[in-house]
Amino acid sequence: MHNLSATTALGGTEPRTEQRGPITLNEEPGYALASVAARKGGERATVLAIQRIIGAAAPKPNHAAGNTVTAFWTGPEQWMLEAPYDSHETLFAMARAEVKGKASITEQTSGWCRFDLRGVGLGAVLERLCPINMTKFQPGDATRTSIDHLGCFVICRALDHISILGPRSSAASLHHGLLTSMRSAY
Amino acid sequence: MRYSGLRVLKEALTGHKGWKPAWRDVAPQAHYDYIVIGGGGHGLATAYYLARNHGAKRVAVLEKGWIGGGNVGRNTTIVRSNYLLDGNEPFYEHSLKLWEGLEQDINYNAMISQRGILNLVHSDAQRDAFTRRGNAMILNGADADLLSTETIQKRYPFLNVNNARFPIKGGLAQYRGGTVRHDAVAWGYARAADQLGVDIIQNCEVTGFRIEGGKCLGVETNRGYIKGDKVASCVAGSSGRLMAKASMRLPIESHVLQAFVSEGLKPVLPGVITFGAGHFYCSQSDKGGLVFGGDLDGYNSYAQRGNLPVVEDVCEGAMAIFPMLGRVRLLRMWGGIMDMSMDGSPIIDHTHIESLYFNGGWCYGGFKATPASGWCYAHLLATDTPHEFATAFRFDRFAKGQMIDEKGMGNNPQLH
Amino acid sequence: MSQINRLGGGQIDRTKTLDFKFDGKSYQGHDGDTLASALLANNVRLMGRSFKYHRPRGVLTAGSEEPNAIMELRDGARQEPNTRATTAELFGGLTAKSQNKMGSLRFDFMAINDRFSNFLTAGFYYKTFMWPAAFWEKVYEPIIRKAAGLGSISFEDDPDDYDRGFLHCDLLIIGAGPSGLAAALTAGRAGAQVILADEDYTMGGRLNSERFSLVDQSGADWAAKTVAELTSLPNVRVMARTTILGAFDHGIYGALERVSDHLAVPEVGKPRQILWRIYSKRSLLCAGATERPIAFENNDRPGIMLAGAMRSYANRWAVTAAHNVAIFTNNDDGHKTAADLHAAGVSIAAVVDIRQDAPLSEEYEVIAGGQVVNSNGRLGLTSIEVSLPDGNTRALPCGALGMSGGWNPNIHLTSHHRGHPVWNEKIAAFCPPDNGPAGLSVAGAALGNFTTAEALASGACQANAILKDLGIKQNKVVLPLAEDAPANMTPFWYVKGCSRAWLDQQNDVTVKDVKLSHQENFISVEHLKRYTTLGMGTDQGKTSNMGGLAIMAELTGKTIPEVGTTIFRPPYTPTAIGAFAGRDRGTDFRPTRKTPSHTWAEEQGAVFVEVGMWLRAQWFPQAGETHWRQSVDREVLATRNSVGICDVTTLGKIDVQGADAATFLNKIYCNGFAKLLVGKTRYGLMLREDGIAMDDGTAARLAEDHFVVTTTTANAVSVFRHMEFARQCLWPDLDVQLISTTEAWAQYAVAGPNARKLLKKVVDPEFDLSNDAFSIYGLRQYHCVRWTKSAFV
Amino acid sequence: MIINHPILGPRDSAEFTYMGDAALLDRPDWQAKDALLQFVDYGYLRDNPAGPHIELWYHEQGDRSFLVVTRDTTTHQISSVKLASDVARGRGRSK
Repeated sequence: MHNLSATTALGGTEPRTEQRGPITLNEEPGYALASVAARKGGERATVLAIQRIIGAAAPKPNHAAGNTVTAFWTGPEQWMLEAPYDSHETLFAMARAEVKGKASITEQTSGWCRFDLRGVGLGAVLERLCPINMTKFQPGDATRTSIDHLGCFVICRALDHISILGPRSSAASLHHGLLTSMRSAY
Repeated sequence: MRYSGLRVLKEALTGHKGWKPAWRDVAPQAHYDYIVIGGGGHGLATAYYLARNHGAKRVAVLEKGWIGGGNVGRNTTIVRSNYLLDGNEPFYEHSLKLWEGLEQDINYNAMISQRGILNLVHSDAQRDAFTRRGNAMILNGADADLLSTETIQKRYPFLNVNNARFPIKGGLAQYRGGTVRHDAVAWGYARAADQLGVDIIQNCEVTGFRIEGGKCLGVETNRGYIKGDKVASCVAGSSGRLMAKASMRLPIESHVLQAFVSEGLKPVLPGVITFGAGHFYCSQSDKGGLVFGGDLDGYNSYAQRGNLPVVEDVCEGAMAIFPMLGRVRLLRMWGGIMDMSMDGSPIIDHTHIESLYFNGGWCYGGFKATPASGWCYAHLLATDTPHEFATAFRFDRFAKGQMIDEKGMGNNPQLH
Repeated sequence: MSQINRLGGGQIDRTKTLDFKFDGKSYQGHDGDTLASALLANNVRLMGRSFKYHRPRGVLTAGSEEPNAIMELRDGARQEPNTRATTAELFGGLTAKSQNKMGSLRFDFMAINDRFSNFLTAGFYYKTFMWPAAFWEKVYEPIIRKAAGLGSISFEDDPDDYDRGFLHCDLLIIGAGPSGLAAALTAGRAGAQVILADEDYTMGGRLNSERFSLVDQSGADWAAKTVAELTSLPNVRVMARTTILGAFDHGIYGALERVSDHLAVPEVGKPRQILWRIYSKRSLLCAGATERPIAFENNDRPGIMLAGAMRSYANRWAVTAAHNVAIFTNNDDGHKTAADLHAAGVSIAAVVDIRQDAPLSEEYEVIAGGQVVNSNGRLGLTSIEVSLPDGNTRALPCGALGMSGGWNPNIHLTSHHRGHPVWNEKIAAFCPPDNGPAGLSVAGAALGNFTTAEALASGACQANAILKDLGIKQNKVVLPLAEDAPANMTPFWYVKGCSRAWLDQQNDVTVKDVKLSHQENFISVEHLKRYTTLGMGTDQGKTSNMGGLAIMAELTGKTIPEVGTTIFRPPYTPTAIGAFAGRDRGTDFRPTRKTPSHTWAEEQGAVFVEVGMWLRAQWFPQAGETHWRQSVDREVLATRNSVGICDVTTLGKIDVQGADAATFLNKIYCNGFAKLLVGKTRYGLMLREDGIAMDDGTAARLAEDHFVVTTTTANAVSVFRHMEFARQCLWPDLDVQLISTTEAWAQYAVAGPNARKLLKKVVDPEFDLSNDAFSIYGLRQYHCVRWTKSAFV
Repeated sequence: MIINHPILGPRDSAEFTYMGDAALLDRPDWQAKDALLQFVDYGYLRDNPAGPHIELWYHEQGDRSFLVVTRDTTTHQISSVKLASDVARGRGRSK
């Protein structure tokens, strides 16, 4: 039963890495995800629970926050939690325990594939992908938008580091789109 | 004055002095038997068939701008009768038959060109649906032919059959389908109607209806009150605006549909081709431009212009099946107002107001319907009974659950 | 030297000589040339044939408004029909072919049409070809279609890539002539986020085409210096080779950047062109103006061109169309061309000015009060006939004629939202409407400010007004002193008495056609356009429409503004379909969704079917099976008799939680869910508001306040949308939270008599799969696996 | 088009799905005596104004909010954007 081997969203056993000009693209499979949605009347408690989980104030709309465990805003009274899988395999259970019934938690690990772009000059890549105003996209900003017909979360970790989370089933299409933009820009 | 090759020859040799106005510009009279509101294709056809089929004498067509300035002047010129449902198919087949004899009937070359229409298939489910539709067409006396991928590849070698996100798995052809020179339809009907005594009045905008005791007596216009024994609305995308003046709410939303034309090219496409996995269809005009379109922009609009996302979507469809068109340039884009009905099918019916009639809800299929729409509307106006091919196009079909929903989308006008 | 029409000076790089071919013949030009300037330099005046009569055509303009010099550029799969030679940048190895001809360009058999032009008047085809009825498709139409059209395509797949992108700015400046540059300096130095776009490869607009200086430097030098400063500002994005093609809603503009069109082949990985969607807070149209021709008999011969274009060729590209040139003008600007050409060593046959009080010259003859009434020369101009004020006619030999009928502001984008242009009597031209696109201002010649000084000032002034609106501190830029000569002009549209005088040179619409249109009651400008095809060519009437309107005004006894004008629609210049499609083509047309077992299924040779973007394994053919029924029958029997598995991950899965989850499901399904036991699954049917079935699936109750709902694959998105509508719009106070888990959970159906046996093999023994513990519609969760049992697959 | 999302700020309308007349918020009571008539009206008749139109947009590629947008159908100018759940509550919708 447990004799299973993990594959990444792109179908390999090792994450993919690509380089073009100053930009690196990494497949980042090692993250646990869980969504949090406040229940009616549980909004305040949910925000506090998220604060306890991520060690920072729950992010406001268009933002992400946290350190090891991070959260980004996904909708009114809704967030996504994200943490390294190796240390936080049970992120879902942990969150569920923390919100004490004041929020609905849903396991989302592997539901989203994650690609990270690193390097100076990410704007030129991103402006070929989505309508985010890159001159104003700062560390801590996070938003959901459409990239090549796919609804994706885009998170600015640092000026030279952006994560893109897309639907897992379309990982190959998304990866191809990101690579195409890198080639077009550099 | 009859048009003919001989006449062209004679005029050419005598300095073209003999050509007369294609239709007279007349001022409105005080009273007509029939007032048709809207000088588009359907309105002009209605007036023509009122005079031709029913001997109507005092007929006026009121047009707020210039005739043929609505959707008949800006569409993708396709004619076909490839419908599935019984409420629709006989009507559109009647229309196609009228197209086939139209030029001789109205003595005007509208360049009806039956070079065929091909609907491409990209999945087994779609093939099943098109098989069913083809059978329905044949049962209603239309022509239909289900083509294999191999036949398509042979006939249209430039189609992207395999190297595609949605490979082509067949197609449904209607060889009698094709295109028509759209402006000429308006002008031809106008000229023919004019010759039968119909008054075509341009720059005459209806500003209100005179309704007393539940009966419509006539229309107020920017050129004064005009009395009409029967008043017939035929204004397509402006239906909502106009009928609101009679305090009517309609099962219609007005949406914008964009269409596109490329620069002129030497012959590329032999007929009309539609892409089944996206929103794109294309033909080539006699002048050489590729005429193409796709989906609605998808929001209510009377602005007669659209936005970039749909332009891109349509061109994506173009490149998906015709990657050879990459370097062909799009010359011009425009938007028309579509009277999108709640089931995607039209209405030709009385209103609840006596002597006031309605023709509309053509969605984006109105052009091909022009002759039959005029024919059946004229029949309704003259006889007060629906024409046999238009009995399903009633207002009450929604309340009675007798929708004619070809796409099965329900009451989502933007999805029909 | 082969470039016999090359003059001195100019802004070309003579150190770089480029070889190119036109109609198979080799020529040379220089870096900085357009195809048109290089052809003119080589004394090639004949560049094409007209649409209907196949009349010989030469270059008329020096820009994107060109109706005549349109060609098939490049070879093979990159063949590009209807390309304007006037905007095609010359590169080494460029090949171009003339088009719309039968035989050679010089001896085009279709030119026979010109002999029959009397029969082929506007709309003749509506009146004939109707008998016998069957002949239209079989005989007439194929002949017409073959003759119609302009360029041809290769029928090969376009080998180049296209890309799309998104840009944001406070201010988009459209056009980098004097007004655009002044505006960009003003806003750029003030710190606003500025995008400055120009369709040309060298910014500066008319500054590059004129001889006058801005204080101590040439216009071109000032433009280059200004562009260099703007490029150095981090808040300014300078985009050359970029055409703003349309004004869309809410400050969104479409822009086409030609990344690689000046290269033989795009660099590896680079697109040929990029379609940018620009989000601007404000925009400023600085698109300049287009000169108008004057209609006279046979005014369409190669060598007859716009006077301002002649000046551009001379001053920017150091080229003249001929060494003996005449000018026909109704305004002072035409005289400038004569002066510049004369200064460049070109002989001026005469300046024919319709005005009695035309300014005279000591250097060359000016015929005041004269009119050019005809021209001669079979494949190119050899002489013109001029009517003199005294009534006599005089022949003037010349190889080129510059026409100047005044200038029309380039207001196209201002009417993209269907605003109707406003007539300006002073310049006898249509100016921007009051109801143009919200947020779009206009400056410079596009507003009718025709002098350089006016253009500079109006650019800076408009930019400051916009800065003020945006709450950005204004900035006073010191602008150089520039020429400020008034553009004296007497409106003059066509020479009386002419008939075959061309208005639309591409479509062969003549003064006579407008008269016929009027005679037949096609009087509305829209009818005029549609009936005669005036302005419907690849140039969309940029140089031709005004003449037609003026003649119609005269025929109807109305003023031009009473006659009105047709309005412009996007795109500003024709734009490649490939560019609009971007990278969404071929197998990248749409994203692909793959199930977790996709790789395995591929290895098993599965045949896939497309459902809602998913690729689903449909059946698995085995050796020897030749028909799908064989494979499917085998699989069905195996399942019937033993066990089968199916990857049903594609089914939509929606997590429904909250205190009111059951109430919510009760409302959206026909079936009741309030009483469903925890640990049980129930089939559900969902209806539309009109009572027709919308979707079906199952809902499993994981806890009192927690359900998982499945949907059909195709409806996953629309069902989720419908549920969100119900949650937010119909019952906003229900405690329900929805989230899609379609992607997060793999899902397999296990069916057949041995299903339980199979499960036992993969599940640890402590999980009780007995019928009692795991009954029909039962549900169990185990580690990260949920098991449901249902009779519905 | 740009829709100024009350929470997220200006967003391209391409991220949204248009859901029609906001009168769809006023779903009739299915237990009313004349429910059938009301549902015919609700389902099939529209004001379809040439001018300000109050309509629903769903931020499908964004935060999944339903918005009530007032947009002029003759100019496309948008004069107001609100969260549909707030509007629905304001119109008396609750559970």
